[in-house]
Amino acid sequence: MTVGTARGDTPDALGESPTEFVQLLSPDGERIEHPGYELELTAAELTDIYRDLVTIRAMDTEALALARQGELAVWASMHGQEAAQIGSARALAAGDMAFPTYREHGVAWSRGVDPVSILGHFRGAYHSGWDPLRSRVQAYSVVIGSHTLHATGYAMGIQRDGTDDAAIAYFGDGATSAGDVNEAFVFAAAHRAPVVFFCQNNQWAISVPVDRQSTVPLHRRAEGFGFPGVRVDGNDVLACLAVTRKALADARAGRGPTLIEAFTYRMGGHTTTDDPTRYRPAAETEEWRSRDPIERVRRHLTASGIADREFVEDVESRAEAVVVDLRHRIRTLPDPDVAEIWEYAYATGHPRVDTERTEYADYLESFEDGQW
Amino acid sequence: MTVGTARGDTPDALGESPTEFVQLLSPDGERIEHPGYELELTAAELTDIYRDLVTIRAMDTEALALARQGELAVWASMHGQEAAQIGSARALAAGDMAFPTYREHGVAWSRGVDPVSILGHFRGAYHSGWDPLRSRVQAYSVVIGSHTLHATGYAMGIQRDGTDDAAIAYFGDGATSAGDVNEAFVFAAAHRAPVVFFCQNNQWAISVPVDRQSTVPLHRRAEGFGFPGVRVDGNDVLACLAVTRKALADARAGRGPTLIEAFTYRMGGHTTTDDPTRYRPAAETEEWRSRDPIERVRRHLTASGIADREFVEDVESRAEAVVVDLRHRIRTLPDPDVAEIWEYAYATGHPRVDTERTEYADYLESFEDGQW
Amino acid sequence: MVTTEAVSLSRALNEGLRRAMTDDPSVVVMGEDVGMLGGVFRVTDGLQKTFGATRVIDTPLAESGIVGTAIGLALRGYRPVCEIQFDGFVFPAFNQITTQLSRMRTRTRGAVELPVVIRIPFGGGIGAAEHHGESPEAYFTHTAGLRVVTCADPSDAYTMIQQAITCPDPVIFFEPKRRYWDTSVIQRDPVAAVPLEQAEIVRPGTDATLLAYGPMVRVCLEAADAHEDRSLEVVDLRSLNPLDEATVLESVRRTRRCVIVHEASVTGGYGAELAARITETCFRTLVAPPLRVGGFSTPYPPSRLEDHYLPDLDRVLDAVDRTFGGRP
Amino acid sequence: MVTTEAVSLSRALNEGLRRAMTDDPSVVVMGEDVGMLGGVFRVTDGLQKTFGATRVIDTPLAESGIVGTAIGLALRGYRPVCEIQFDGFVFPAFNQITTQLSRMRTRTRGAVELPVVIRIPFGGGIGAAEHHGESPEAYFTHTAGLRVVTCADPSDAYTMIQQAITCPDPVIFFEPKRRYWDTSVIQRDPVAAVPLEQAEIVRPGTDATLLAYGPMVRVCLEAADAHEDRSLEVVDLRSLNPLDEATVLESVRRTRRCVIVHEASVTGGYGAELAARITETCFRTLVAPPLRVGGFSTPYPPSRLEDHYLPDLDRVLDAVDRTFGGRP
Ligand SMILES: Cc1ncc(C[n+]2csc(CCOP(=O)(O)OP(=O)(O)O)c2C)c(N)n1
Ligand SMILES: Cc1ncc(C[n+]2csc(CCOP(=O)(O)OP(=O)(O)O)c2C)c(N)n1
Ligand SMILES: [Mg+2]
Ligand SMILES: [Mg+2]
Repeated sequence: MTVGTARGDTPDALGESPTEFVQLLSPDGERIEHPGYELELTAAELTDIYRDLVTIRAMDTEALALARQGELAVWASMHGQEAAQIGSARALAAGDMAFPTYREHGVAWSRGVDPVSILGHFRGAYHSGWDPLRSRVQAYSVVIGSHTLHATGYAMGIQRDGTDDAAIAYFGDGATSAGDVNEAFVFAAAHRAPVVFFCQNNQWAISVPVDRQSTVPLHRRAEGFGFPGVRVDGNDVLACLAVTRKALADARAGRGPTLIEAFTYRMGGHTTTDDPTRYRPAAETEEWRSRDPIERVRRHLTASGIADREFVEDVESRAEAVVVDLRHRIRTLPDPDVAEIWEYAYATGHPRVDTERTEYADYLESFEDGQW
Repeated sequence: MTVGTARGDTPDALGESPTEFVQLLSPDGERIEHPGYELELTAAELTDIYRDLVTIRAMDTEALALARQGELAVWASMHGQEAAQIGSARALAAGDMAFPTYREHGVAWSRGVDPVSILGHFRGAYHSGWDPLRSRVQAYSVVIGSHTLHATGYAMGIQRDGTDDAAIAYFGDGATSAGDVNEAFVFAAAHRAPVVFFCQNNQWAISVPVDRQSTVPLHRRAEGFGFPGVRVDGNDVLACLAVTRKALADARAGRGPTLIEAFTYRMGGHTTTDDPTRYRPAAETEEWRSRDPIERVRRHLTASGIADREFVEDVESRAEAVVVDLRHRIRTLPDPDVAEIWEYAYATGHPRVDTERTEYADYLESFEDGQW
Repeated sequence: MVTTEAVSLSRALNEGLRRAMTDDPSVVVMGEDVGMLGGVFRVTDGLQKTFGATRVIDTPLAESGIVGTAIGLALRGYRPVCEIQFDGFVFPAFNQITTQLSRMRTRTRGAVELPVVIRIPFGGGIGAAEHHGESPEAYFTHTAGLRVVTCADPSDAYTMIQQAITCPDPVIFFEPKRRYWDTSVIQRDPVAAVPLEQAEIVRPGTDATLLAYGPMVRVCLEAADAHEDRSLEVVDLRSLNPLDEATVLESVRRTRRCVIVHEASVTGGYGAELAARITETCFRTLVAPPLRVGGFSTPYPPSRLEDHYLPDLDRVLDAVDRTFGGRP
Repeated sequence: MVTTEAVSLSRALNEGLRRAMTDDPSVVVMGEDVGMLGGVFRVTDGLQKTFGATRVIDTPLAESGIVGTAIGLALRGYRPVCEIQFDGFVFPAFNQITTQLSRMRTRTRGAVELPVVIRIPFGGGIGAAEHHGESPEAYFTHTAGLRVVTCADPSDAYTMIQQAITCPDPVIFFEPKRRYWDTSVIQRDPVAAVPLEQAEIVRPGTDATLLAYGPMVRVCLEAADAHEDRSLEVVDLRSLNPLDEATVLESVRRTRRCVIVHEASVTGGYGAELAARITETCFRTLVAPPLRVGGFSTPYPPSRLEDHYLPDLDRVLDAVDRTFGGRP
């Protein structure tokens, strides 16, 4: 084990200056200590994490295929960001609330959301397929940045309740430019709200590289708002877990928010409708492939004798089973009933909405009567 | 002369921790050196500055009276902020463009705007009474923060023109919480745009003290966006001049934006419709009165022999003359023609607007005909 | 504190808020200057003193932040009442209102409700600066998922703010700025309260219907009083979305003529929806087209011109006469 | 590059932008992903390569910032063309558009003009996610000081974008998303161009007028073709503000019936203004009320339901038949 601060990349590798971050597991699977981020995990915890990583990678791969087959309208792949999502989500307590973007499938999965609900969103069957309050992960947020304020307000609610829950808001590097995210920083700091801002810097906002959003590392944004920022190796699931755990502990202890910048990479296109070859060199993606977040856990498990080949194969075949079931269920997912158009707009009666629903039902019926 | 970093206030004075800032002239009128902010002014320059300070104070006092008399609908007093405005505006070159809020009367005056135009805005005669492009100070901006983006875009235009002009955006402590201001920081940093962000921290946003907006000094906000922030004694006209001059020089040299926090105080109410006794202690205001921005210049001029009693009296009587003229002109300012309602909405013809104008003229005429 | 003497509309709102906060500890009030200052119109006067700074929150100066964090508080079970200081400053929050607040229920298939109230002082006529005299209601009535209401007098102010707070849907609550200091004795009996979504015939008449809401209700009442030859019915819509179609259409069918009055620009204003809907349903009954009286198709003017821009008694009467076939 | 073969609407916009940028060096294009990627709909494809990164600016991810800095650029003499990536993401810029862009000319008594174009792909029907299929035009047509236009075919796309750029007023330029890949041979002769503010009768008829714009023009043309008994006239409004009242009213006076079609929610939609204005001016000529066909009074549904929400040929024909006194 080595001790110290790791460097995320070298100047020649990515054409930018070296990046310091918290790393607990090197790309080779070597365990590193980082002062302030001690982490002790049991073998069972480690294998569970590995299982999650492999399963969501398999699901993501399947979803890409389903999108290609037209079963999904679009898919936003999280390939490359598995460690950031599983690591941070594992740090959450049962009562905590997560506020995701459209790419946080690993977080949703971690919170126990049925993957069909995740894919159903991308199929266009519904905007959100789960109960956000019960699963303790909110609906996917599409308007960049908006939900960071919801997380902050939710955390203000926690303060008023006097419980030691916390909120976590997920967002991307691009989102840091949005007014709402910065306002969330202002409100969270002013209230010392128990919220963690978890930014997955995957280097790209669609085709725009992170240096168009900021000329300084993103985690440094926090300090000027009056709370700490920390950069973590986003491809290191252990570091993501440890750093998020500390930030959550600080939040619960009344020490206010933390901004975590998980330095990672979007291995695929922005979504299945994107063509990343138009704007980024293949070499960059290849470079990042060598830092694969799953591979290093496998190496670590194998090297430390926790896992053998049999275990690895078992994990893979179970993931495959999840995927087969998922494929079947998404293909047979029924379209929503047309009445849903009017069903949820208002909690209370609304004469115009009710009239429209009735009139449209009559209109549809007129076809079935063969009048048209 | 003493050298070093001055302290703006003591813990017991304002109940907050000591504040470091750039100061070149102590409240007693003593000249101080601050490394990096050398300033040499001729006697004529100094007396000019003094003249401006006294004149706008007199104008402000008159405007308060006119508002009380009902000649103005409302007035936003700048009492206490004279040094911040005159000092920073003096640093501007003729070609630079200023983007003010509703309180920057000193900036407008410095740019040669006829004070009747300033008061006319508060009379409700027009939204803006001067040509922003000719006077090189934009229309007063009322929606907090919005104009900081205009200044940034304008600075991006300067870059494209390849000239060495600069832009300066004025805003308050409250405005730092607005999404737009933070987005302006993002854009300015990303483009290294030649814009100076001049924040007058007058300690209050109406009734809300600055610590509701930020728990750390406002100038520190800049660093996380990738550009420098500096705090200046906002009641010290020389320091405001020197610090703004340096920021503008950096901007012209392609070194990008600077955030200046001018630490000052709003001596009056937010506007004439505000009642500050509802939310702030009189003692605080009194404490700040001892740091009056004009008094210290007078002391300095007198002590250094540049000005004598005769000069001081001359300045005052000239200011009074300006005020008497202003009072007369604002009282006799004609109401705008009703046609202005339609005049400026579109540059090009607009059938509905044209119809409305004609119809309303006919309608008005029907009264004059005695038909109604 | 319950009074029997006449109270101002501002005071009635204050009492309504106080009542709601007393009844339900999950109600929180938030906005710029709502604490010590009590709001620039004193609507929240004294609430912070009574309920403390955790329930009456002086927010940072950021409207998107106010509405966005209110949504978060509602997700946690609170019932936030946000104050937007003036009509013209609601636009920084427009994204949160339009893409988040209005849709969370639909987005989550009914799993999440957001009982958030957004109070907005609106309308002109008080000689104020740019952005302080406007009427943005049409932006909200076109936004599905929101309820939009406005009160016209102290009694309605008192009850409607409480109804808005208990409503499970988000409510945009417009307060007629220039009527804040109008006073009347208020009806405090909750049993007698008119439902939030119901319009009220505030002056019965037979010859033409005047449809108005908020600040224009009083103008229409004065116009009805002033008209020498015609009996004018005045309907205070109170709820703009949903619209109480039953009351409105019944009145127009009876009088067969109507004039719609609001301060906002006529072009694309709420009156367009009223006129279109009335025409669709009452075409054969109407003897004249619904006419609209409102602001012009230009930005709100400087205050020295606002009396021309805003509908007044004469412009309303002029329109009424036009529905009877031209000026007398 | 000028082609004589059919080009897509997306391509036509691209060529129009290219032409405008060539003609006037003060034109700059800015937005998210407009550079290397060429925009998510490829409208700005290749422009950065030709004109460089100072004229085709990949902005940070912040719509208020995009429009706000565009205003600043315009103050400095530039003519910015901003791209908002999708309809649903214009709301963070709503404050800049509504309180700044639309009013600077009025605020400064004509001293400052802001020739800014804001391009917004709009409308549904492409199976996209939430916020990617909406029609926010009514929020802008109610905002005085803005011009609001939309093209329906490649020829108009090519000329109208150029006209919008040379227009001294700010222009909100809506692009019919689901028509981006429709192709036709485009008319490039500037002399033959229809003025920006003019509507066009795209299919003459005698029995009823269909009023549409953007994506619904094609639907109305198809409906007109499909109707067996009636001769339907189709008017493509092209400019929503100002509205070409002359053309619209002339058509309706002639046919005496009209149906208004758009994708946005009918409640408070642009159709309300059309219906109200037509009724005000043509009341005695109309033999049936103007009917509106559009989205429902609910948030835009998930894409598997959008075909129900969006007007189609059958719903248009149904409304036409209703103006003739009910279904056949
Ligand atoms: C307010 C807003 N503007 C634009 C978009 C379109 N858009 C969707 S994702 C995206 C890029 C987001 O980048 P980032 O925040 O880095 O997240 P990532 O997709 O990389 O996870 C953009 C511009 C949006 N969804 N919301
Ligand atoms: C977007 C917006 N929200 C609210 C207001 C109302 N308002 C006017 S001034 C003000 C306080 C501004 O404080 P600060 O930025 O510190 O400037 P100061 O008035 O102290 O100069 C507020 C809330 C506004 N003008 N714009
Ligand atoms: Mg990203
Ligand atoms: Mg202030």
